[in-house]
Amino acid sequence: MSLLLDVLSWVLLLSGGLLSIVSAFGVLRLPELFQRMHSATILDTLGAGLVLSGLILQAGFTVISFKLFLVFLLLALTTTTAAHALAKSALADGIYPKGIDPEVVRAGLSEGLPGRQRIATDRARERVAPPASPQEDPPPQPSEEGGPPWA
Amino acid sequence: MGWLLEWMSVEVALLAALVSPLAGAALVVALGPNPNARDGSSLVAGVVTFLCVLRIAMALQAGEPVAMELWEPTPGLLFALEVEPLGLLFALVASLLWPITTLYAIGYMRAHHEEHQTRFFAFFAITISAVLALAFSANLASLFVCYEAITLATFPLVTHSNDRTAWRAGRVYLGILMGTSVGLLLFGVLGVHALAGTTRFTPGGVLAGPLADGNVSKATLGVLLGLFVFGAAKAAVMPFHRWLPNAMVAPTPVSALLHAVAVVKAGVFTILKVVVYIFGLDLVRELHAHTLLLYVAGFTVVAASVIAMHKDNLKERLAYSTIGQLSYIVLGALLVAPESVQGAGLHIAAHAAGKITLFFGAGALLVTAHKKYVSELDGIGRQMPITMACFAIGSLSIIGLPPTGGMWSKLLLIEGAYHAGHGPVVVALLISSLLSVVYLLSIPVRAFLRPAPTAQTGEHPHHGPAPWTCRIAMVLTAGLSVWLFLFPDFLYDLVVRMTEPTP
Amino acid sequence: MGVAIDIILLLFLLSIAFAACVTRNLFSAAMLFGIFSLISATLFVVLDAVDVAMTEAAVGTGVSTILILITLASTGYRVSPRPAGRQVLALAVSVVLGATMVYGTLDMPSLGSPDAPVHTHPIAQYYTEVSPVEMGIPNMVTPLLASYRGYDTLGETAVVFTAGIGVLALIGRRRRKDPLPIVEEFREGGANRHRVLRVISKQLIPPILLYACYVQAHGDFGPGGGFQAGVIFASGLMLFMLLFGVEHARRIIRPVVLEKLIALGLLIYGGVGLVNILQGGAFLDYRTLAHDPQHGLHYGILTIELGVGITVAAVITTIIYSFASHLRDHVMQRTLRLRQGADAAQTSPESGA
Amino acid sequence: MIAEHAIILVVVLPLLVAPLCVLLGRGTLAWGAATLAVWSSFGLALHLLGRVLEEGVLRYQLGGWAPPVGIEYRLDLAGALVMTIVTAIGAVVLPYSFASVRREIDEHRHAWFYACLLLCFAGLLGITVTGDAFNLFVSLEISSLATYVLVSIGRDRRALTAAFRYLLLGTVGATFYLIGVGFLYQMTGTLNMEDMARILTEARPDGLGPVHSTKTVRAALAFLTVGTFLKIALFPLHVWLPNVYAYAPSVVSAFLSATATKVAILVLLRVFYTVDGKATPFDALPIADTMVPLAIVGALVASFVAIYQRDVKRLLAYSSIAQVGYMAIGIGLATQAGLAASLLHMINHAIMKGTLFLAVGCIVYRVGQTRLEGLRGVGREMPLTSTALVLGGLSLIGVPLTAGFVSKWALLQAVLADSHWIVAALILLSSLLSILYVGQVIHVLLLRKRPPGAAPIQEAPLWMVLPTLVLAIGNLWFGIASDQAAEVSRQAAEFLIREVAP
Repeated sequence: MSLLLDVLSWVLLLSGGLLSIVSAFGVLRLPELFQRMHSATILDTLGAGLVLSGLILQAGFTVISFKLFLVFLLLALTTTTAAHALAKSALADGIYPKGIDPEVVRAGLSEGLPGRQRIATDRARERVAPPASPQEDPPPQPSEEGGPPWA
Repeated sequence: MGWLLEWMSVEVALLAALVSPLAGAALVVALGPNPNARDGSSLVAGVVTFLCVLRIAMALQAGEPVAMELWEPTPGLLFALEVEPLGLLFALVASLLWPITTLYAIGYMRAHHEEHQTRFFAFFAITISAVLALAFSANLASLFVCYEAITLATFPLVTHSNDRTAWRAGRVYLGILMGTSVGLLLFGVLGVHALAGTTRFTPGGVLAGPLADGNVSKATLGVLLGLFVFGAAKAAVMPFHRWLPNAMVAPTPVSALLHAVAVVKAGVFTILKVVVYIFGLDLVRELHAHTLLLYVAGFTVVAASVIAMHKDNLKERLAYSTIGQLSYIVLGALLVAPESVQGAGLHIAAHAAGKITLFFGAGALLVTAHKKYVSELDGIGRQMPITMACFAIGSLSIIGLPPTGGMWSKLLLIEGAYHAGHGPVVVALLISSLLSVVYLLSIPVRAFLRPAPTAQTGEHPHHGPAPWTCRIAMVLTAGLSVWLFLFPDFLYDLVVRMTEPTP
Repeated sequence: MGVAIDIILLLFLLSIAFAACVTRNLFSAAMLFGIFSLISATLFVVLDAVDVAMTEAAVGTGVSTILILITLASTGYRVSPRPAGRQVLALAVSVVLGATMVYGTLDMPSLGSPDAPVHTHPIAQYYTEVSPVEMGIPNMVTPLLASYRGYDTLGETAVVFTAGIGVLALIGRRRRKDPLPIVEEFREGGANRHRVLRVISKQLIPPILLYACYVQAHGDFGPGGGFQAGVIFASGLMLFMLLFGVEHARRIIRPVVLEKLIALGLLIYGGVGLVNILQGGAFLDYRTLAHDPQHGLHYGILTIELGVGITVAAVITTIIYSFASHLRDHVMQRTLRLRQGADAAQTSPESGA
Repeated sequence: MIAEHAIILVVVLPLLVAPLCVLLGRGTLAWGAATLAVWSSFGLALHLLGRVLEEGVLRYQLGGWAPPVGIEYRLDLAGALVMTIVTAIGAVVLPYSFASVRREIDEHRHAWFYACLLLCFAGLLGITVTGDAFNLFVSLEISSLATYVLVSIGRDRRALTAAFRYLLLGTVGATFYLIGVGFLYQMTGTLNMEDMARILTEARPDGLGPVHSTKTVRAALAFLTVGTFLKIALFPLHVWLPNVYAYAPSVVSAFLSATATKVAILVLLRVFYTVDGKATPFDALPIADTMVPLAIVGALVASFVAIYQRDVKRLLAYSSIAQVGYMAIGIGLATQAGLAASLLHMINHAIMKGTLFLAVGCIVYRVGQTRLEGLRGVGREMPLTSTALVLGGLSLIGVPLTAGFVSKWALLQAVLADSHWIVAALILLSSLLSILYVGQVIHVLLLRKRPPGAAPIQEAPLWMVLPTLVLAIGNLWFGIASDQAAEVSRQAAEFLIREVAP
């Protein structure tokens, strides 16, 4: 039994480690943001999950396992949320996944957003296709570089 | 005078001589609202001070050592007093002339309707206290402190009239005197302390030892001597003489006592003390630098006389005359012959009596006849005979003719120069005397012998004689000049003792 | 193995520092600083200084990164290159500095050497052997920090206090009688548009605060204590502020209360010392607090840790509030200004901002 | 009980009244509390000075732990001297601050201001009294941090950049100090200064000569020295100082100029004599050879620059750099006379710079600015203030019968005793320059006429003028009756030097 658990846990640990290495390569090698994020989030959730499960098996039914489980829970919650936020701000900044028509994304984004966000997307649109004549743009650009969300 | 001996001990007298002018100043401030009481107290303080100095003089005659240590803020900066003949001579002159000048000032200031008379008399008294402390200083360090105190205390007097010229003069005054004293004199004082380990005035000097030990070269000592001669800019050796003509904007009593007697003499006194008691006559004689400095002083003598001839403003003419006469004393010190040093000491007294008379005369002319310029004085002697007579006596004293004390001192100086083998200096002294005949004696001659201007050019309005206090003061100082001619023995004894090694 | 980890971490630190120097984008630099702190914290853990690591992680990675970002938001992210002459001077100074430090390490005992003076000095022995018996506290760091060198800790608390007061004095808002008109979009804060973020993060705040209380109380037995607890507590509040906006956060804990808490914490600490004097002991001699000296020590340490915790938490929260409010006013005024300009230029208010 | 604990109460009282000020919240109440605290510190400091003179070094074990396990407070004469300076200046400045702060600082910041003033005060005192190298750093941080706030709390926007620059350089200085202490800790295993000094002279465990000859200790000393040089604003590390003193509120300028650099110099003395004393740092490192030339060049350059300043406070700030140079010369001589002269000049400079900045503060109160051309003739209408200004200025020049003269005299003597003729000449040259810049201020204030149509000016309020005059009279008092101060500084120097002698 213990041998079986041991083998299982090592399999989990090794596969988690392997996955981590692969996704690290992915982050380095993949061409654009969303693909890199894809690679990184796999590391965050699946990679970490595998390693943690392996460790839980190693620890057995103890308080340590419980703590490890909590860590897993925390990771699962925070990394996904962080990835979500990252992707969303990338879109808001006018960076779109390759091969997807920007207009579709924009249309989806603009709907139901409060005014300020809409302004930001409008600006992003302008940046993709700059207006014909440079207007007398006010020097300090509000919220262009992603004004602080908490303000 | 025996009561004076019994009445106070010499230590008390020494302190009282310094404190009573300060007390006088305090009284003056306290009694400010009542002019008569105020001026009276100033006068009384002057008399008391003189009596104290007299008491000290009697003690010194009797051979009592008069010395006192006050306090030592940092090691090497010892405030101490010690009376020796030269200092006593200086103190006697200053303290005797102070009450006389006060008497004169009372008349002058009131006649001139000066403002801030309380301030004037208070700072006057403070200056006198500092001068006496300087005269009695036992070492160079405390002498330096007093020297600076004099500069600061006279500053409000120079700027008394509080107008633009006065302040400009004040700036020059403070700039030159402070600059040279901090930059040169202080360095010299510290140098002496570093070389000799002490700054105490010692008969025979303190620097011969380090030279013999090989701690210091003659060239360095020469530089040191130069630091003192130029650093004591109160002696007005060219090129640091400009403050003195500028200071003439002060009220005449200030010019009379301070810028003819007390302050300027503090400068030459410093040089004399340094030459006699720090370097020692024998050492100075060996330094090559002293010849060089001698020529600077000699040049000052002649140049100042020449400039004085061209000045129409009476007080400025007197100021340049003072510059010349001060350099006589510096010359006397640097000639390092015993006679010349004695002559220099004596000249402090003789020039004081003569020059103060001249300034009194100039002041009297100003307040009574409102004349500032020599060219306006034709025939004025008939209206102000006493003033102009005293002026004539003062002139004789400065020139060095009998029957005045100036004759003795100048004789000694020339004798010393001759003995020391400095022919050019003798010539310079003679030329300067001749020039002074021209620029000084011409004034009473003009006043008495030339006719008064005619009606077209503007008759002298009838203004009468000078205020009576002024006249008394003038007669006293002119009398002093004559007295110095008749009875120079007492002062001569003092200056002789200075150059003789004490047993 | 340990050495390899050390070397790898140090290499990381070096390259991150270099990158932070080179980059022209201040946003990246800020992020790099955060990573730098995180790796430092890891390094501290490797060096068995867990208490320090905790503080470093919370302050370096969390609080200060946020502060830098807030600052950048009101200044801009780009940096213009400096004149080359100055860089040469700075480089020269750095080289001399580095050379001196390397020179200094030449005669230094090697890391962890048991012969090092740090270990052979009698006080090291005292701290490791006498102290646990004397104090009855298993975590060696806590008595050192709170009792043997408790006065230093009082000083450090005073430093934190000063920092808080300083920020208040410099950018703390006057309690205005006429507040700025609030732009409509700012009323709800930014969180409405990030529903996922908001929902998830909200769940995290109570555990964080709970954990802070645990760290505060647990200092005697494990890594932790007032500094760490205060920082963690403040991070929780900071998260709340990030999610719901500073206006909302200011309504939950009023700045005035925070200001008084800052002072209260330091007073608690110093008050313990004064009580000790009144009880007849030396300043900060907790043994006078109870009949049994060991009990006294425990009471004393707990109380002063509480004081430290209060001051640290309040100061960090105050700093973040102040910065955020400052930025908020800044952005709002700018928006208002721009909008007025746009209104004047165009009829449609929608297209201008 | 108070006598027993005086040595700690003197620091802790202001330190704890600072949060109290924040709790009280109102400016007036905070001022009252701060004044009480500072005055009681002053009383305690005088008491301590008396006891140190009688009994020698005072010790106090914090937390009841015997050093080197715990932190030790250890007050020697040099510390007591600086402590008395700091508390005395504080006691003078606080009554003054009431009116001045109301004029110069926004009302809602008053409580914070007094809290920071007390923290700075407590930090400076902590440095004077501590016997622990790390505790010194903590105190240094408290005072520095509070200083940055104090400087920038006024309404002058320029103070912000000045304070920021000071913050950068001050932090570098403090970090250098910390690195130095860290190195020393590596080599000694202790933080107690006396313990350090003892171990530094012992043989190394590996048998390679004494500990103080190691490269680590040398590097540590270099770091400590340079870090402290930054704090005392020794040329060329002085760049932070002029703007800080120029743009800070008047009270802060006066307090800092009179105390902060003095305490930093004490840190230098602690490094040179208390920590590394027995190993005589002057032999190990070329300290004298670098310090004296730097100091003298600093004195000259700063005096020269001061002449061209058009702002009174900046002018005084540059003069402070020059004066710090004088003190550094005395220390760099590494003789007892030089050290005593430095300590004496520390006292006197505190008094004169305090006077000058307070007097300028009075003028700022009425005129609202410090540019020279705006101050024409102002002195005539503020007679008491200008009296104080003139007295302080004369003292700064070093005119006899003022405090400045006595210490300059002592310094020159110490310099000449080692026959550094050129140094002495250069010091005098710098004094001459000081005549120029002080004269310039006095000239503008007193001799120039007010521009036509300028509004009439009153004398500053009594509560500002009185403290200023008290310090101004101090200039005279310490110039005429300076034997006590000189004696104390001589003894303090003797004590520090004796620590060096085995």
